[in-house]
Amino acid sequence: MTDTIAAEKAEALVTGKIDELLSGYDPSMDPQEFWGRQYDLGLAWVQYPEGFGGLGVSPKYQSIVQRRIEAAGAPTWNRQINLLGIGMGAGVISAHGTAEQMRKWLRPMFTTEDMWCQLFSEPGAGSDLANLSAKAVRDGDEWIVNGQKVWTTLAHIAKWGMLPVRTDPDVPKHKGITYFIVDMEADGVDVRPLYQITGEAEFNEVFFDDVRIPDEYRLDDVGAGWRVSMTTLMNERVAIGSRSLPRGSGSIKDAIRAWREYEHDDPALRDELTRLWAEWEALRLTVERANQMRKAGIPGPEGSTGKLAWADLNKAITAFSVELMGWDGTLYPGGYELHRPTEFEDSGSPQRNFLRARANSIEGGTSEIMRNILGERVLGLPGEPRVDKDLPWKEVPRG
Amino acid sequence: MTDTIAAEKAEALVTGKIDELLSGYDPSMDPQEFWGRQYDLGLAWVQYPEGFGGLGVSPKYQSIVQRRIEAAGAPTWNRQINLLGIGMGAGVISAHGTAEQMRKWLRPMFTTEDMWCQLFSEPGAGSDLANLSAKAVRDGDEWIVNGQKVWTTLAHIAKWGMLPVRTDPDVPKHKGITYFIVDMEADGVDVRPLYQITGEAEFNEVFFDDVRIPDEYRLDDVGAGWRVSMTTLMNERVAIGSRSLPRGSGSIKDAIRAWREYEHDDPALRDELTRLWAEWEALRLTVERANQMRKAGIPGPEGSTGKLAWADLNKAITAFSVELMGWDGTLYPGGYELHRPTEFEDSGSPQRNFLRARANSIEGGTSEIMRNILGERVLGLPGEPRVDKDLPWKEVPRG
Amino acid sequence: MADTPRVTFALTEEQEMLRQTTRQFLEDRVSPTVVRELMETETGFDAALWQSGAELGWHSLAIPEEYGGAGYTFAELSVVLEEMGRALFPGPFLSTVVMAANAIVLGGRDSQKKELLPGIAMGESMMTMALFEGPQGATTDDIRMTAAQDGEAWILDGVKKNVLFGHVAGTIVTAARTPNGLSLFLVPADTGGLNAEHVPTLDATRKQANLTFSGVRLGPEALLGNEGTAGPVIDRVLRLASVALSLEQVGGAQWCLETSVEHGQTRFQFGRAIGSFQAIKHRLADMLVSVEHAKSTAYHAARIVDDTDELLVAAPLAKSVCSEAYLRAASDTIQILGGTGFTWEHDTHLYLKRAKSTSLMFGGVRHQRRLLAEALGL
Amino acid sequence: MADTPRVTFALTEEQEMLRQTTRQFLEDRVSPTVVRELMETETGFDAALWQSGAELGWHSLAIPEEYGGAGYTFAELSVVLEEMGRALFPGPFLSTVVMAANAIVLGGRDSQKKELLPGIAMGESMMTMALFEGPQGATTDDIRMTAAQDGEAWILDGVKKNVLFGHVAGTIVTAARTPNGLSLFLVPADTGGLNAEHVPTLDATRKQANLTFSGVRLGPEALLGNEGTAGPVIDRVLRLASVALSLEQVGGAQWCLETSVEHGQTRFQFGRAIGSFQAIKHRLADMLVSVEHAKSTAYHAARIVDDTDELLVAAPLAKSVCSEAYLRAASDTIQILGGTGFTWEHDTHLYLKRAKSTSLMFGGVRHQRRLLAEALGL
Repeated sequence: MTDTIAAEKAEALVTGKIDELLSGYDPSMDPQEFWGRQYDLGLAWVQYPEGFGGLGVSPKYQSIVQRRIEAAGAPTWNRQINLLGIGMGAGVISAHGTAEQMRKWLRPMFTTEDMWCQLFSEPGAGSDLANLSAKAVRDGDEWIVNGQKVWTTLAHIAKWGMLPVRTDPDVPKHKGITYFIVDMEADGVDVRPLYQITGEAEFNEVFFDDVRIPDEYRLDDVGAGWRVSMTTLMNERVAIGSRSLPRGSGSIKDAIRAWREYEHDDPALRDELTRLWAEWEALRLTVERANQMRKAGIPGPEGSTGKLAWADLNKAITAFSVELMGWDGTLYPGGYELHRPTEFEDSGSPQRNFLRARANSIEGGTSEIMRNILGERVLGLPGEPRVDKDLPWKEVPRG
Repeated sequence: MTDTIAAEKAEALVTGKIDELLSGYDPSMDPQEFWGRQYDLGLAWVQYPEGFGGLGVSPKYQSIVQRRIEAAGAPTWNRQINLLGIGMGAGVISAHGTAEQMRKWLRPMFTTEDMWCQLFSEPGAGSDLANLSAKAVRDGDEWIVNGQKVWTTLAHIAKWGMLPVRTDPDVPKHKGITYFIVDMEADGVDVRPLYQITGEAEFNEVFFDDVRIPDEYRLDDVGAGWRVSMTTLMNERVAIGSRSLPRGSGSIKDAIRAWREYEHDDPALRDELTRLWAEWEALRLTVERANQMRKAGIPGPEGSTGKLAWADLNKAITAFSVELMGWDGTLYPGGYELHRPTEFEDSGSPQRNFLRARANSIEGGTSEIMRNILGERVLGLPGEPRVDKDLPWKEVPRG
Repeated sequence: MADTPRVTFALTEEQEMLRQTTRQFLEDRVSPTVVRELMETETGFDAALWQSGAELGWHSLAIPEEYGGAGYTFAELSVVLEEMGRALFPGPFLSTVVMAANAIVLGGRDSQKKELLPGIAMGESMMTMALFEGPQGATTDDIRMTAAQDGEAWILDGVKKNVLFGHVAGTIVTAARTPNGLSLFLVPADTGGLNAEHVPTLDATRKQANLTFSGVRLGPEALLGNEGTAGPVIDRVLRLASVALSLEQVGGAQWCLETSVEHGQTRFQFGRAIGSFQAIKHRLADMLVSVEHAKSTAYHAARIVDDTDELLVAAPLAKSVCSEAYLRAASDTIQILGGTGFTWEHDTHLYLKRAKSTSLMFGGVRHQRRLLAEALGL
Repeated sequence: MADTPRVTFALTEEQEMLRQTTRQFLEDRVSPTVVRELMETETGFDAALWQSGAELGWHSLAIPEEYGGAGYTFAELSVVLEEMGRALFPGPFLSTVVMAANAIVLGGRDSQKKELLPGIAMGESMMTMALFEGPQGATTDDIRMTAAQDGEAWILDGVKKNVLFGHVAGTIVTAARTPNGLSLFLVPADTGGLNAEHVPTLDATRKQANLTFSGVRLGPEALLGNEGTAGPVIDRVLRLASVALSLEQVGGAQWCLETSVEHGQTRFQFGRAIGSFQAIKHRLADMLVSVEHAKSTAYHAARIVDDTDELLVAAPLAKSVCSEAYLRAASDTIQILGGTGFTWEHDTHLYLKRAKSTSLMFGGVRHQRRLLAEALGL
């Protein structure tokens, strides 16, 4: 009974704020201004406390906010623009940051005034994220950072970076990491494009040369950085695995377009196309089922399989699309041009998509790591014997 | 020059013996008698010493023996009848046995008077062969054996069994094993059929209850059993992986027969049939290439891939043959009858072959173990960290 | 293509309860020992068990209330079918409750429905459909048998093959071509000239018979509904049967996954639980993905059966995806269990045989994909 | 089917020496840096390198002695092709030495052979064949361009697409339909009305052009051999090109295998060399199997090219098996190398692009299997 009343009250509160937001909306308004108002009204993340972009109510009401704003034709694409901030950074800061930190970073993140990037990967670490070598040494109220990060999306336009570094090499690898927020415009930060096999540089290498970070930019305790990083990664993988799409969209659409454009009618090719369509639809239905179950509060294994299945399937479908093109698939219209896009490029020619998809089973957790996670966390299988678990980080073999 | 002369001499020796053997051959002769003469003339295994079925010459001359005997229409199928003896046992006895032991066991093995079986697998050990639990305790000039073996082909008609058992549980598992030859008719040996998913019992469970084995039936030293077992297994895997077949024979023949019999013409099915044909032919050519290279003395990786590739492919092809049968594939003509064949049943209905093939990737080394072997011994990749390597056997976790 | 219909995947409280009671009943009453005992018989069912299932309401679930049913939907029936697949339930449930009952509901005259459906709902009737005459039978085009007219009577001659529980069913719904097209006939098992011969099956838990019709003479009342109208009825029944098999396959595949996982957790080799080896762990992760995908397609199909257009997509989608998932799960389970999984004694082979034979029934995976491609206009 | 011809797989001493000198030369002269430099150019070859190859005898290997060649067989050429595939050799070798040279050997008049083959053997000529007009071009049936007769002259109009190094070749051997059937024409690159336009390629190490023929007027001497006899010549050249690509694929796949294995041995994660993880180790074991199978089919095909019947089986067999093996090896190498393998800087992507584009040339794997099925009578 009390629950119902509380729920009615919460919904009324949210609805009232939405009315207020939308009543002041005007199509000529600068989107950043709109998002600022949305934040100030507590409609950025309704579950956050008041004063931090929220109203302190259940997160389920966020979907009402979203729906109403979309229906009103007001801007909703700040999440796309600042994916690493809004999609990952906000959750980490709210879970591990102080009130002061939340106040400093959340609003300009939500309005997209400040772009964010994530500085996890290192050339020497790969899937073994906890094996990172970039280090910070304390110097009074500051930390001095040295080292290299890699595969950093949008680093060249980001204002802030999420940066786990090693602060104690004498303890086991998971225990000697501390998590900072770094000002990407600080002295000693050098961002260089990292060209990939498509010729694009979606990613960057970031070099830190005696970069100073004030201690107040540290998130959570010294040595707590691995736990903070895990919060970040979980957000990322769920995000990749739970994109809900309409039937026949995504890469299978390209394949069907190629099938029609090239006027194929070979039944062996049709069988393969249909097999891929069926697998893709099964994935889509699984994501849909997982999202429904998650919302209903009864999440099951179906919520964890999306990333792995999507990666393998997207690779197969994009490869098949090029196969359907015959000789045309041996071309690369426009040629390879080394360039640095400023937004996510979602798609291009089938050949480009084929190449780009090769990374799907690497980025955001390799398929090998995903299978370990499914096997161990979902199915409850035992882990492998670990040779690096209890050794001080500096004594673990690496190469 | 000397080599050439020695070779000419050896060849003349072998040829002379063959002439002698065949000049005395008569189609009405009992095959066992013929094989006895072949043995006594040193033509059983030409590379073995004189007096033990050989002539002490290079093993390459054995192929001349084989060819000539075949051409004369004389019996050559003793190897098939007594595969585990002639194919595996002889090599082990000649490598690890005493002259006395060779004298006792080789001749009746070659003539098929004494059938042999191999008692390696145990229910608790699986792929971890060295983890065996059947034990032997010394009692004066005898050993007393207790324990259970499983997956023993032809145990119910064998006279002798190759039996590695644990004689010291206090040392690491590979070091506490001793290898015996056991009289399968001895008191306390109980052979029971092990029915498999086809209803046949090609295999047996063998129980040892205070079985006494004289110490003179021990092969090689106490504690040397693992090394002796490895000799046996290598012989087995090379044998499985190097069967040279004519094009289009084996399981693909059944698939093509089903394709024709059911008058299929669906191009998607044809593509799959052709894909399987191509894979099978690639395997066949690889076996042929490996055999040629082995004969030429320049063996390469192609000689090690046969068992793994064959297992997976035979499974796929037999499954596809049943698919081609449609509703007929849902039948099992004659039904399942639990029975105990006395020879290897090479094939039956496509449905039976489909079921039987499921074991291909388990028997004679699982595909997982074969991939480890290819990865580590052929490609030179490092082994996994081992938790059981240095522990006394009795302290290794098992279940 | 039109917008995809959205379905609700979560079970209602009532459905969840049905799932629990069904599983409990099957665990209590249909142990592997019972399955194996029935497998050894020629009839392959147990009358008491059959009656108990009906008393639990399984048979009546999807039969309209006006004909003695409970008036639920295929979604409820699907819960039972999945659990039956998990338990390898033996008996003519598919042929009676999914196939014959729906043929009567869809094609029968009201009088026929009144006469026949209550008996099915109460568990008094065992039925089947005799459709195909050759090994590739999968669509109405494959039906060739003709029924000749003799005054008011119909004369049937021919052989129907692979009839599920055809030697056990009391009434056979068979298909034949008549002057006006494809028609269905209700044939009591004791009709003169009808002979049923049991044929041994790969999956011995689901029996089959070949039925020989030698001048079988039937009165006009034997015609199900109107002459020449059976095509769409059979089409739909075949799709419902495909969806039903998909649900069974999901239940069986889930058993395989659980059995393999448990083995991976408890079987030790080289001093470690074998599930700690990536070779096993990753295979199981892939099996999980494929079983979850199979579930999504089967659950989706079970919830849209009344949307005729969407069923054209959803049924072959489910049958092709679930067949492949089950085959792979069963085959991989044998591999993970090693020698044990290859023994007659262990239950895995029963699942493998079920997987293989259900994948072939009513058209194999490539046939299903052909249907799917047609529905998608590819 | 007749008995399968047996081939000898082991290299002769001479062939082994050729392999060693070829590899050494390519390692010295065709480093990845060189490949990348040429990749950035529009012509994609290096004249000095081309000449050096000819001096090593590569170009003359399979050309008959009477026409200035060395008179060896395809088996010797195959050794060079495999090494070229390993090194991603850039330049019109396939189009000149495998395709155009063989078209002339097989289809040319003696005078044409005498005129043209010595130049190829000595490395003076770069040639190509312009066969197909559309993306699915794979057999002679796909050739539609016609040549009109004008007195003694032939007039060619149309567009030939995907011509390998078509903007670089000095002479183009093109195919057109004439009143008496399919014919081949020798067209000097500077012929009036012929225009070559470079088109950027997925695999930038192998250039292509589209050739536009606008009223190209050729004298009777341009006809290769006799009018209307080109069908079997083109068929055979296509098969030889398929076998040549198979050998290249084997060389590239072997590079991928070695690169992955080395990475597995030297890259450490979680305190272990990653090749000690079964996920990597087993993938590499499977790669080994598939590369060894590919080798067997390519080596076999290279040794039986003169057996016309067997080539009908062996060429599509090799092309389908080697294409799949190379694609898989290259794709898996990226996976095993992780992020590194996805960078422009690492060489793996050059192999991936080669794998993908060679798999498509002259018909993809399903086309190859269709050819194979035909040859086998399936």
